Amino acid sequence: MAAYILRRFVSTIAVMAMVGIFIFLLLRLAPGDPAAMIAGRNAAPQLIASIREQLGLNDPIPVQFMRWVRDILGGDFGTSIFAGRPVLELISQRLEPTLSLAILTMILSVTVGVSFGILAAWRTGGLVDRLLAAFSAVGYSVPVFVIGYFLIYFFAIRTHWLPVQGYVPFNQGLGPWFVHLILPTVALGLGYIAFVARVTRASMLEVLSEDYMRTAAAKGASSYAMLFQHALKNAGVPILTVIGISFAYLIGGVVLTETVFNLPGIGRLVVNAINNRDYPIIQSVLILTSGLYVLINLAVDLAYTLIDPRIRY
Amino acid sequence: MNGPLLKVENLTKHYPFGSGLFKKAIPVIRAVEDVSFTVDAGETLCIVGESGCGKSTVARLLMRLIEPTAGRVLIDGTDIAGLKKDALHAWRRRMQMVFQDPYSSLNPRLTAGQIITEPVENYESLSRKQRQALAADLLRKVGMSPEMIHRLPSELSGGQRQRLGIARALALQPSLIIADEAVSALDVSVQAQILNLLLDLQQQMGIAFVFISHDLGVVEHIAHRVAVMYLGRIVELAPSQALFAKPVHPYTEALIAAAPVPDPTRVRLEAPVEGEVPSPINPPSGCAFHPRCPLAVERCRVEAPPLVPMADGRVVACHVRAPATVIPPKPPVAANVSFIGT
Amino acid sequence: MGLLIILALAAPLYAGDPVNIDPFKRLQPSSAEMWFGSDNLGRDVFARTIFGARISLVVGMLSAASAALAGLLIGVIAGYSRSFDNVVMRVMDGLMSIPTILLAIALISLTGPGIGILIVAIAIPETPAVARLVRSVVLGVRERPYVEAALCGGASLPKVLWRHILPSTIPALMVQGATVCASAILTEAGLSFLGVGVPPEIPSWGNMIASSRLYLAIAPMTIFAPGICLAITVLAVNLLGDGLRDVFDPRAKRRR
Amino acid sequence: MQMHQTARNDVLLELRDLETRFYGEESVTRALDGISFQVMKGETLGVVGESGCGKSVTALSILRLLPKVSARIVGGEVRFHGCNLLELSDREMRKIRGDQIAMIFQEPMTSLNPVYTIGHQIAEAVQIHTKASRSVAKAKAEEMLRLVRIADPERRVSNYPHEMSGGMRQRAMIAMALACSPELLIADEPTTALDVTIQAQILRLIVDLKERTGTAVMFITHDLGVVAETCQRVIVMYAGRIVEQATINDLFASPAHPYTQGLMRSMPDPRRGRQRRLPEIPGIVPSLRDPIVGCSFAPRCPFAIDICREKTPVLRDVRAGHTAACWRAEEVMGA
Repeated sequence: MAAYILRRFVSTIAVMAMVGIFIFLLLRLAPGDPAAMIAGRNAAPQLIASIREQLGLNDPIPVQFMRWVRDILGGDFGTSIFAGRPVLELISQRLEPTLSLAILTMILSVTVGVSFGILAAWRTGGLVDRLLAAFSAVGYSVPVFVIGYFLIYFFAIRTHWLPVQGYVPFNQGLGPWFVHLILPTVALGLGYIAFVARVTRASMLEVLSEDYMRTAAAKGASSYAMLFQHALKNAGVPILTVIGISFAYLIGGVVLTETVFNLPGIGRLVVNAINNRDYPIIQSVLILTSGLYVLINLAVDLAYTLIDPRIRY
Repeated sequence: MNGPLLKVENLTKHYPFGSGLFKKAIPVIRAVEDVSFTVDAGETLCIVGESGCGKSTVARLLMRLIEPTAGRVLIDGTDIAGLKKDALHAWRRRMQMVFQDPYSSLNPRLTAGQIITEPVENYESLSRKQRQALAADLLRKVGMSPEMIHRLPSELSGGQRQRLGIARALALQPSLIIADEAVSALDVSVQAQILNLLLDLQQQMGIAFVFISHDLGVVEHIAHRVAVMYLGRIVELAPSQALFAKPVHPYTEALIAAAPVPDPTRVRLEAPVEGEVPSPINPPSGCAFHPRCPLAVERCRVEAPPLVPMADGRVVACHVRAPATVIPPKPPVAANVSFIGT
Repeated sequence: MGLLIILALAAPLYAGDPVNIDPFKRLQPSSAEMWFGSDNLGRDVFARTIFGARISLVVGMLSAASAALAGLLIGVIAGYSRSFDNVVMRVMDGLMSIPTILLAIALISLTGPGIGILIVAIAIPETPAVARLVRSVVLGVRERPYVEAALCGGASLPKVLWRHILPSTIPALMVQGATVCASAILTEAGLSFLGVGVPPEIPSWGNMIASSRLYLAIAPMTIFAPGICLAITVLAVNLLGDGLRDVFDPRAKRRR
Repeated sequence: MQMHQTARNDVLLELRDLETRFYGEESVTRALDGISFQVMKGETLGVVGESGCGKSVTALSILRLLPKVSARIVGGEVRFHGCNLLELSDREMRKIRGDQIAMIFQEPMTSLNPVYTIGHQIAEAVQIHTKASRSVAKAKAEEMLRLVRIADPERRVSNYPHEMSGGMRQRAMIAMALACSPELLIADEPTTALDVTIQAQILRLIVDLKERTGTAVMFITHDLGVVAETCQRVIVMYAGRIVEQATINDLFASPAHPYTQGLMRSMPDPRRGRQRRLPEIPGIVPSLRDPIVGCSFAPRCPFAIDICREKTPVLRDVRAGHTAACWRAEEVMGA
């Protein structure tokens, strides 16, 4: 058990190292002078030179890399070129809306998606199953910004039931906070619900066809016990895995959703950074999201050991 | 050609087990431990044993599908265990394999004709006509109609598929065929057809077989000599008739007693051995069979018994039943074993 | 799907001019002249939507093809070579940990917008999924007895790869290719929507939606038309993928 | 149903003309084509046949455990204590399963739920059918493990399936099946996946437990050797039909159906000489997708005459307690 956890930690670190090298090289190996790129077209040579200096681009690559890694481990993600403030500070200011959206979406899609998936698997070919097939086909195909505008048009502009856009911080009241997040969560969640439901259905079906399900039936177990005690616990591992892996997919959606609903989150920060060519911000967000992703997947792997006694090494 | 066709000396295979994250001693699975035997031209040697005894690993080692940890495999006196890829390529023709599962051992995307002629095309290029003729000829040899040439494996029955597998092995005209549980997945009536085919081929072409099986009924039927394996080692190797008439090693005895006999009038002995086969990761000390053995004495716990030759031409590894009267001067065991079968 | 491609290819024949600016006809509702009305610069939304299909399909298919090819190559080698496997699959894990859209943004923000870089930027993040899939198929197949049998028959490793292993990856690859294509079209639209995809002067669905954002209340058609087309296209590609799966793996039909 | 007459109240289970079909994409498989037989209280009945003959489908049909989507029982009756199981509601059927009729399966490795302990899974069977408390059920689980001779049952109850060997898992399956003292135990190839020495132990165990508990056993296997060692009466199945039915000694002494005879002769037997060609049954099993006219074995049968290809033979007495579905059974027995 301890060896398993340790191994997972080691491979986590390996993955993070790969991400680090990749992101670092991305900046260095991109065609053209990154400093010139950052400075923008028609920039004065002095500006480019000063950016070069600021980024330490004149040192040999390995030196640059070591310094970069040291800085990041020390919590220094660099300084925003446009705002002139530490990137980490900018990011932490924008964290709340993003986290709120991500967590609400996760809760919505896991609860709805998993229950949908179980129902569909229970009665294959039944009404719920066919509804799910149709729903997931749509949920997979309609991009979040299209759903978003539809929702805004029908639920905000035409009916005025919900606010069109914007965000109210959590500490200004739970109600307004929640009301502003309903549409974004639903918009982002639809595709995700479809995804989770499909995965749940597939792994439940897999488990339901296992020999031990027949054993349970031969014991006289009820449908409820079969589904929720015997099947769900076994199907849990693949479901968890996929939810963990799809976290990156969720973050991608968050960026788009924040733009549609004008939420002042990290997604907006990135989009503004693109327009301002503020590369340190983009780079830091990349590192942080992939770090978060890796951590979540580590947590998922560790959670397996609670579900499945076979995972020992 | 003098001497045995195939001579196996001290063949050993250890698998590392688990990952050695820290440089502890990496545990190994002792899949095959110091196995030696010979096979003469036209002879059938059967290797029997229960799951995990290493019999299938021996087959894979012989074919060089896996690399041995130690030991030699000699065909006509040439050691193929040490050969490089190119040299091995030439020797592969001499020895072919038939697999257990007639379903997964045939590529589902290729036709019967393609499957059975592929080995030949690895050695020489064939014209369309030659290929057709070869395929038809091979199909006929295994008792199938040449019309089957364009069939896919999914369109054939289990027995027909196994015939294809045999035809593929025959394509290179080998002198030795290794059959790894080749009839175990088949129904009794089909099994009889395949066994007959193998016997016919042996008679007509003088092919030698290393026949690996857990089914004692089948083994008794086709073997000239039988090697019994337990936890990676040969515990008894004897001419078939002698072995079944009077097993010497207590494990052989237990194995024969345990096999169900289709005769309701036979008086059943009490359950022959208790317990189950221990793990090859951490095998028992001394004689690996001692925890289950009714005859075990103190010495069995401590010291692994050597294979000792007996008067009737068999070798047995048992302190009780075959005590080493003279301390053997550590000859390569195979030297004692090379006798002609019945 | 075929219909979509034909419609897109034939666009110049029947659709109006997608870039002609007519300041007198801004934000008009649907009419016989302009089926979907006009946008904020008075451009024909119908024409722009049809032309947008070309960009989406081209970018989607090219990135899917590149990702599939790269993934196939990496996956097959990783499936067969242990040392390569360890290193490359860690890199693939790393790539998978970065959200597709963010990675594409980062790539594009370094080089500036353009169709070529867009295709590369979309293909790179899609590659690991393909590589993983191909690798798992290869790992599964190489353990099959028929591969061992081929080796016993004296076949060389390249021959085994070519004749026995590669063909078995094709079905999964094609199904995955459709999925990647759908996701590439979505990513392209998303990037364009964020203003980092297709250069704004070229009509693309993402661009259209982005430039019409402010006029949602007045002229919803300017957003809905490209949005619905986008959804239908992606749906068609996804259904194609499902269809392929049914063809290649009849067993999965019951499951899906 | 011209069976050897037995007192009606000794009959535990009676199948009458059971027909089960599987529905595929474009074909219908007649897996069971009119199966009728009886299981007496406390007897061990063997059901033998090669793969695809319908022996497992028979077992699953009795317990109504067939896959709902693809299989349906289209005719016949399954009378347990005279009551037709096919007419029960799902709820009533669940009360029978595991309590009065229990079943063990071929694959001990996959037939136990990997995420629950052995003890939990045995206790679950107890708790479904009795009002036993958790601790009583746990104690029962331990007692059952002791009954099936698993060493160290106190410790083993809290083992997960993957921590046990194949033989031990099959013992645990048996413990689970017998936990509610069923009147009928259906054992579907319970030793096929096991090694010979372990098989011998499990067979011994089943025979011993049957004698101690008086449970009737329906023993499904492809292995005539296993049947010979365990059963009192045997049914031989071929292509979804019963071809012969007899006591164990009668069957082996004088098989009355050419298929049974062919099956026995095609088994290697050193008494008939080694390294000799075995008498084969030529040809292959017919597809059950097309309706079979006449005797389903006729195309492979050395005794077949015109009538065999035209009219389906029914089971008839060839002597007391021995029935066969063959037009020429008498000649077969003499051959």
